[in-house]
Amino acid sequence: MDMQKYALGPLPNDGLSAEDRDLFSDARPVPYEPYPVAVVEKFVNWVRANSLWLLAFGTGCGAIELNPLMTARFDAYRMGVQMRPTPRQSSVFIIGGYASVKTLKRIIRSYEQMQGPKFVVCLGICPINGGMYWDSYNTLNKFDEYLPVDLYITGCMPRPEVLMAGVLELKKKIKEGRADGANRYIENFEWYKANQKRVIKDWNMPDYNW
Amino acid sequence: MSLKDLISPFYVWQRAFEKPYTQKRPIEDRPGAPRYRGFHMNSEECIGCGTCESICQNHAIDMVPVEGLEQRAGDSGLRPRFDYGRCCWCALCVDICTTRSLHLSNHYAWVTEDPDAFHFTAGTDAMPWNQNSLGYRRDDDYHLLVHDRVEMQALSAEESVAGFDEVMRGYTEEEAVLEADRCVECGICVATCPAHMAIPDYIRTVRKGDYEAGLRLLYETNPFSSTCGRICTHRCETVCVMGYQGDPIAIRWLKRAIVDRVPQEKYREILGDEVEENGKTVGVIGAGPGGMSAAYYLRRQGYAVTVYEAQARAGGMLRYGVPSYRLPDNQLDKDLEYIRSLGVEMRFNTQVGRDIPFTQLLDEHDALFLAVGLNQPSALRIAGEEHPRVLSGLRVLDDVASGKDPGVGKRVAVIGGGNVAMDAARVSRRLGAEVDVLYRRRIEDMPADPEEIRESQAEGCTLVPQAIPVEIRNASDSNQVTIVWGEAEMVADDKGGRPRPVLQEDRMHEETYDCIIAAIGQGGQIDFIPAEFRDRIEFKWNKFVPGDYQQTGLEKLFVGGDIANSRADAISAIEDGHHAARGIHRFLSGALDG
Amino acid sequence: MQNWPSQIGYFMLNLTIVGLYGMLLSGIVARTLAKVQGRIGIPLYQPFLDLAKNLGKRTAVSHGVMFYLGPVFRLAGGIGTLAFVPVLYGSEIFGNFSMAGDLLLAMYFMFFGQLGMALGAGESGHPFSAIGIARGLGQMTAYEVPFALAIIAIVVQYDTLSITEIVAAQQGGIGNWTVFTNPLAVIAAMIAFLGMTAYPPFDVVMAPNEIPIGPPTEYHSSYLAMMTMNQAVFAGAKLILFMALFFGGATNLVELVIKTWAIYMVAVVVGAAFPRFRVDQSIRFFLRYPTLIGIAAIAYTQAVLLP
Amino acid sequence: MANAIQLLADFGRNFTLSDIREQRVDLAFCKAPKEQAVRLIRELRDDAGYTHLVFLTNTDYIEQGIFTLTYMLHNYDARHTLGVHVDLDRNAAEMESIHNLWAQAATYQRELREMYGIRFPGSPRLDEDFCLEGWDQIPPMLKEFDTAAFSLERFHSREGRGSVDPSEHMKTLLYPTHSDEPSSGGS
Amino acid sequence: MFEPNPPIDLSSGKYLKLWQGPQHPGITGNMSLELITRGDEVVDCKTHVGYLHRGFEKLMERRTFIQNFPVVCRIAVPEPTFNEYLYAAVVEELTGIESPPRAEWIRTLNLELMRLASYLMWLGGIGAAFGQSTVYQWTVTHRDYILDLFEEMTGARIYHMYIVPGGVRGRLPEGFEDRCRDVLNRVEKLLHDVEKVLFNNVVFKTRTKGLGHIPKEMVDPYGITGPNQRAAGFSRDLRKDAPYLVYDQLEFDLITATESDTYARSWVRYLEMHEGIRMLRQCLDRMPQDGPFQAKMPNVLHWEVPAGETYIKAECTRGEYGYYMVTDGSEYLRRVHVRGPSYTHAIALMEKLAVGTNIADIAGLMVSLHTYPPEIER
Repeated sequence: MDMQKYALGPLPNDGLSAEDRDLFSDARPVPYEPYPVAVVEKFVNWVRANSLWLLAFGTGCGAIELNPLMTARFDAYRMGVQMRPTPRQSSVFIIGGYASVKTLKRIIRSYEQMQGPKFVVCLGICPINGGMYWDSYNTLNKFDEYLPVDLYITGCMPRPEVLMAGVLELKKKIKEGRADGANRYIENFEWYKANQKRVIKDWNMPDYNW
Repeated sequence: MSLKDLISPFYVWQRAFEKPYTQKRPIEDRPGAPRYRGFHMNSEECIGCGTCESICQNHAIDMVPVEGLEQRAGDSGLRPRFDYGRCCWCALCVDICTTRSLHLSNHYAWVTEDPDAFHFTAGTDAMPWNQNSLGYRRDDDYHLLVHDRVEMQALSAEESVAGFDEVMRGYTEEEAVLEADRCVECGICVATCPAHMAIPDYIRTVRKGDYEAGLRLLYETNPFSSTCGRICTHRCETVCVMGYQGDPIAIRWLKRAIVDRVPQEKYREILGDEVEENGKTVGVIGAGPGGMSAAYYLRRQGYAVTVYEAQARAGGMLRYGVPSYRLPDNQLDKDLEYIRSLGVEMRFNTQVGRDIPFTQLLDEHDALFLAVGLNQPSALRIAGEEHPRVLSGLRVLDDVASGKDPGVGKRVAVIGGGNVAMDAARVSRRLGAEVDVLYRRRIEDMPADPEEIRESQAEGCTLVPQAIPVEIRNASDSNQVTIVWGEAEMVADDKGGRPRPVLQEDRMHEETYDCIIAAIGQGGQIDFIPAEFRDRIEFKWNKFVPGDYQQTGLEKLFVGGDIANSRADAISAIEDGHHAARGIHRFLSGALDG
Repeated sequence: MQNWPSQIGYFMLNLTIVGLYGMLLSGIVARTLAKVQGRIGIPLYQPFLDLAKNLGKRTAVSHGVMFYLGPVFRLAGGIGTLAFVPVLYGSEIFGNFSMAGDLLLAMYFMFFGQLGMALGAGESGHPFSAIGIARGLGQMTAYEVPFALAIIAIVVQYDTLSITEIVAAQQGGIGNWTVFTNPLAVIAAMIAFLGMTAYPPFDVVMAPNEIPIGPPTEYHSSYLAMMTMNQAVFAGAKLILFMALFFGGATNLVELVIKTWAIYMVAVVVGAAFPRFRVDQSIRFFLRYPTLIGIAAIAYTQAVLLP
Repeated sequence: MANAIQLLADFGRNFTLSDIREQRVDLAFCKAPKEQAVRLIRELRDDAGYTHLVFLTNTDYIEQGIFTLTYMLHNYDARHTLGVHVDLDRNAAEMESIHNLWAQAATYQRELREMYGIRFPGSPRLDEDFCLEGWDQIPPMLKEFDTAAFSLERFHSREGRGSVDPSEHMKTLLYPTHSDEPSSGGS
Repeated sequence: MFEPNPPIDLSSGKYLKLWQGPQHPGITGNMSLELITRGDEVVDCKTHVGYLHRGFEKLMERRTFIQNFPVVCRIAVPEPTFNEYLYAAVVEELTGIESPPRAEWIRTLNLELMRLASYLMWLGGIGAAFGQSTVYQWTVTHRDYILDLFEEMTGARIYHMYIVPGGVRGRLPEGFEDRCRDVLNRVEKLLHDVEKVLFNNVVFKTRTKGLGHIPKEMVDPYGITGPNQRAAGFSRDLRKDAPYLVYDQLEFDLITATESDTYARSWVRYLEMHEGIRMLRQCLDRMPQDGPFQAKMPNVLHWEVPAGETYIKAECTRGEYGYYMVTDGSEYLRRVHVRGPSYTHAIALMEKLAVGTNIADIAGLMVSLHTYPPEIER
């Protein structure tokens, strides 16, 4: 990936009509700095790792295995995981397999509404390299071109056990402070935006702030 | 609203006093089911045929070269590399795997942050699940391929032994399509075929019923398609991937199926008869498969080709060594006629060294291709072999081919286990003789084609394995001959070679026959090459050892066929001729260095 | 009342204890419900982690001043309610700002929190918030009716507006508890309590399956943390209020814990068993049987208890 | 009705039906001209008991330059399904709408409009996006639309792949000189 | 028949436009409803699909017949097996291959297990949609027990890829019958529990009775099939009307109701689950223990299906599921159309039924129609 440097200045928001442009902020996202005191950062990371709120947005077939995960058989609540129906309160976005272009639009919207630190986990083969639908005209092949991904779980579908293993892995990553996908997104904002706009032909949303 | 409807829901609390459904440690306690379709494993049986790649609808499999893999026949040296950003674990690759080397384990967890990491070569990369014993395997009763060969119509043993009619009747169109349909088109066979014929491609033309395209494909590498479609030693079939779980594809019969469906009149139309003369001449010594193959490819390139043949007709060993119930004369003529029709000049009854000096040829032509074959029967090297009733196998076959009666009598012993021995035996049967075939080793050690062995047995030849001839004596009747032979025990070779027969002195037999046919092999004859040239040519065991492109130390001389290779079959000779033609073309256009 | 500084200090202590207790209680309840659902459920300390996590969120979007003030009002409502409810009867430390007429103040603050929330969430501009608010206010108005009637009944019964005095009147044995002396009022109040706690069948305000969690849809980060804190404090205050008014109050912490837990469990037991009412159905419900019971309670009080 | 073919023969008096074919006892196909099709379908629905529209779809015969619509109708009482084919000109694909016969037909027509570009004048919400959003290519179900090429071009494929053909590999490994020149035989 | 809902003037300020979805609570999968509301009342509803559109019909046109077999199950994620069966049946009919009796029994077992699993998921859905999430937790767990059976039998939990054209992919594992019976007993017990908790529940009854009434005369013009149709009083079930596999050898009752509201539809499905268990037990009792389970197949790598066209349907949990296929004699099919019942249920029917209901009821109404978006957009 040759990423463009982080550019300054207000966002163009040129997908919006003039009156809508007033409704949305054109401020650029800023990367998150860790807490100045290392111990605090460490503690907060530990807390973040143990309180993972998933956005209840099953974007593909992967959602079908989230049902067992969040119910009695596997009971991921034990691990500090719960589903939140609103992106504002969620910190983990699970991309449940393939994402169609139409869904990508909603995914970007939801992702940008999530408050950082936020993490993206891709389930299944489709976000990795297209999977089953590598030749479909409506599904993405490489999800990491559009949003930063922190973790991939392969499988079709990945079983709930793997999802749990994935949660453990994500926790580890967060605790070590390596889950910095959201920062990558901001640092390479132009690159991601260009990719998103390349596939979403009817871009009629603000560029970042909601 | 009834009271029951108000009270009944509180039943929900009953669950609170029961054991939870929750699995305590799901990651550890729930391995995949014994049949789970988890991650791929590949065993050593894999030969890299790539069938898994062709069935994968996700294009998740790449065939990649693997370092340090030992090169063996029928193994492409490639191994499947899986992209777990594509694979959907449908396991069609497992179902279709021709060697059953590919399995799925019941391992299913792979989590990483690097999207580029999901590649691995099954079986050779160290993966955590390589030792798993459970996982999906194809059920024995479930097949996606057809494992049984379509049997070809053949004369019954009684019918066939009654005359010299062709035994194998050829496939009908439907049979050919069915048999061609079995092919997985992996192409492993191409390397093994001495002529490297485009086997999967021409099989596909059979399947599609496009015989003209098939014929064109055949002639790209083999101008003796009709012949090879009948008597080829089909080395390709020994490595055919379908042979791992069933019968190999009948590649030879499919080749024949193409040729059988194209009448000779159409050859020139289909294959073309245009030749652009280039003004250079090439001499070819020997009109056997090697020589005629070279003549064909050279003529195609525009060379004026003259073939010198000692016999009265072309075909060499194909004509004089292969009986017509295996290869009818008209089929051989079909091949030869087309080659001749391109303008190849034939000089029959012209034995080099006797009728025309070798040096003259060397001077007259820009290059020479020599493929005189092996026409000197090997000696038995036992006492009494000069007995007049000891005939050579080649002689017998030659006589029969030329329409002469070899006079084998009523009771015949054939010594040897090769194709010539089998042919001699079967010819003798057709001439009305009782036949015993004596062979030093076991039946499974016989170098003859299995089907020749099978058919000869079916036709009533008695195979006597582990029988070592010791002496030949005069019989009481001068028209007969007596052979003394001893039984042999197979003794394992200390050096790891194949087992050796050891004569058992105490178990000797004595039998009297009308004649004994010795068919234990042939040797070459190269005396016609003047000594001053011979010094520049490399020989081994009285055979040529050609260099690149079949060239010898004598630059203008290219050699091929049985006299220059160890495989001694028609298809190798054909390839030698073809390859020499390449070499001569390069040599004469200055592209061949050395 | 004599010693303001120390009383404020005591109140802060109360606030902390009740807050922590409220959080713990939500953990306990979550585990209990999990048991009903056949699972193990969250660790008891999970609510604390979630709270800390939300506080540790690094970005925050504000939709305007009211949006920001919403949780503040809400928290103020919770604190306010607690401020006028004596936690332990007869304890100076746990007495809070109990005074004559504190019952009215407590009820006012309960209402105030909801209103603040309504204003803030309305500012977020999310339609689901707006719908949630409308539902929440509607339902609150409805359950306030039986609740108010029950309060009137016991105010009449005890002839005082001071919570402390009501608790005092219930001392001296289980038989003196309002629940036994004036059961109709307690039934009306407890049904209203079901509505207040927003467990099914009265959870239409949040209704994650219809209007993704309703009013707090847009709340996040520290705003959400503030609301969580308020929920804990408010739940604690509410439980203590109910305990004080109807179940004889508590004289020590153990009694407090047991009683409040038991009261909470009423809502949980009902909640696990039922689906949810639509808002019109729940309003109709509250205005029907519980209101009748409330009126009957007043009548009963007038006719039987105060002859 | 005992015999669907008989029924179609009866209808054949008023309509020009062709290609009548019985696939199974309970499934038959016929072809009607474009102008008569909707009237035929309406009569089948109202008079012959084919009250259930199973689906409406299209097959692309690019070689012949036609679209073939298939109206699949079902008769619950006779337990018989009938497919009515209608050929359209591929270059000017337009068909009378049946949204007033069945409620779900409008959706099918919307889908056909999006996926094949067939127009159904009068059908509600016909030009609204159905499955796609912001589509900027020719309708994707057309045979000439190459989805794999499009996917590769727009969505890319991950690097690090590459396959070797077994026979080619063995050739370069084992007998590289045996094939370096274009052979002379045949073509 | 199509009567558009009256036009709404959004600028009047009386109405609020509300989007539910793409993660819609009423369905498994993604679909959104564009609702126009006045207060809590829905005055207009439009269904938007396409979030899961993968272009299956296009992709299948460029895959060989065997390569399509792993693809089709993805069309309806929560209920893949029906796709597998129908695809296999269509290809078998066009090629003239007949799958052996043992395979037919195993297929029936497979389909009925799938139906049960799918219904369990739905049962949890209807509970959750009306706020009874405990039922959801229970039923999804029990569905998981069935997925365990699938895992054992087919090698995968969700995408079984087991019913292959020509038969099935393997025999039943050893001891499977016993484990299956055990699961059936557990599910049966659960169903009785759910009956007590959900169906005999005053709140549930209040919410669902009368909600989303489908008049009898609306059924055919809207193409309504399956339990939705049976709850409106029609005795139509493809397993009875056009028996496929071994359904003509199984004993089961057709469940119908007359009220045609959300409660009736739920109750019909609930009783069908019991019928399903009954059928599964018969399957287990009568399962052939030996014999081939796959017909003789050609080499699948270049499998050419003769030119032809056909349509095969089966009764899935939601109604008539069918595959229409046109072949032209090549290794690839010319056209395949997947007819899912959700196509009309979620769009034409839902848009009609939603009008006049409360926002709060939309999710429950949606669940009561039981729709899967992936089969709409494919």
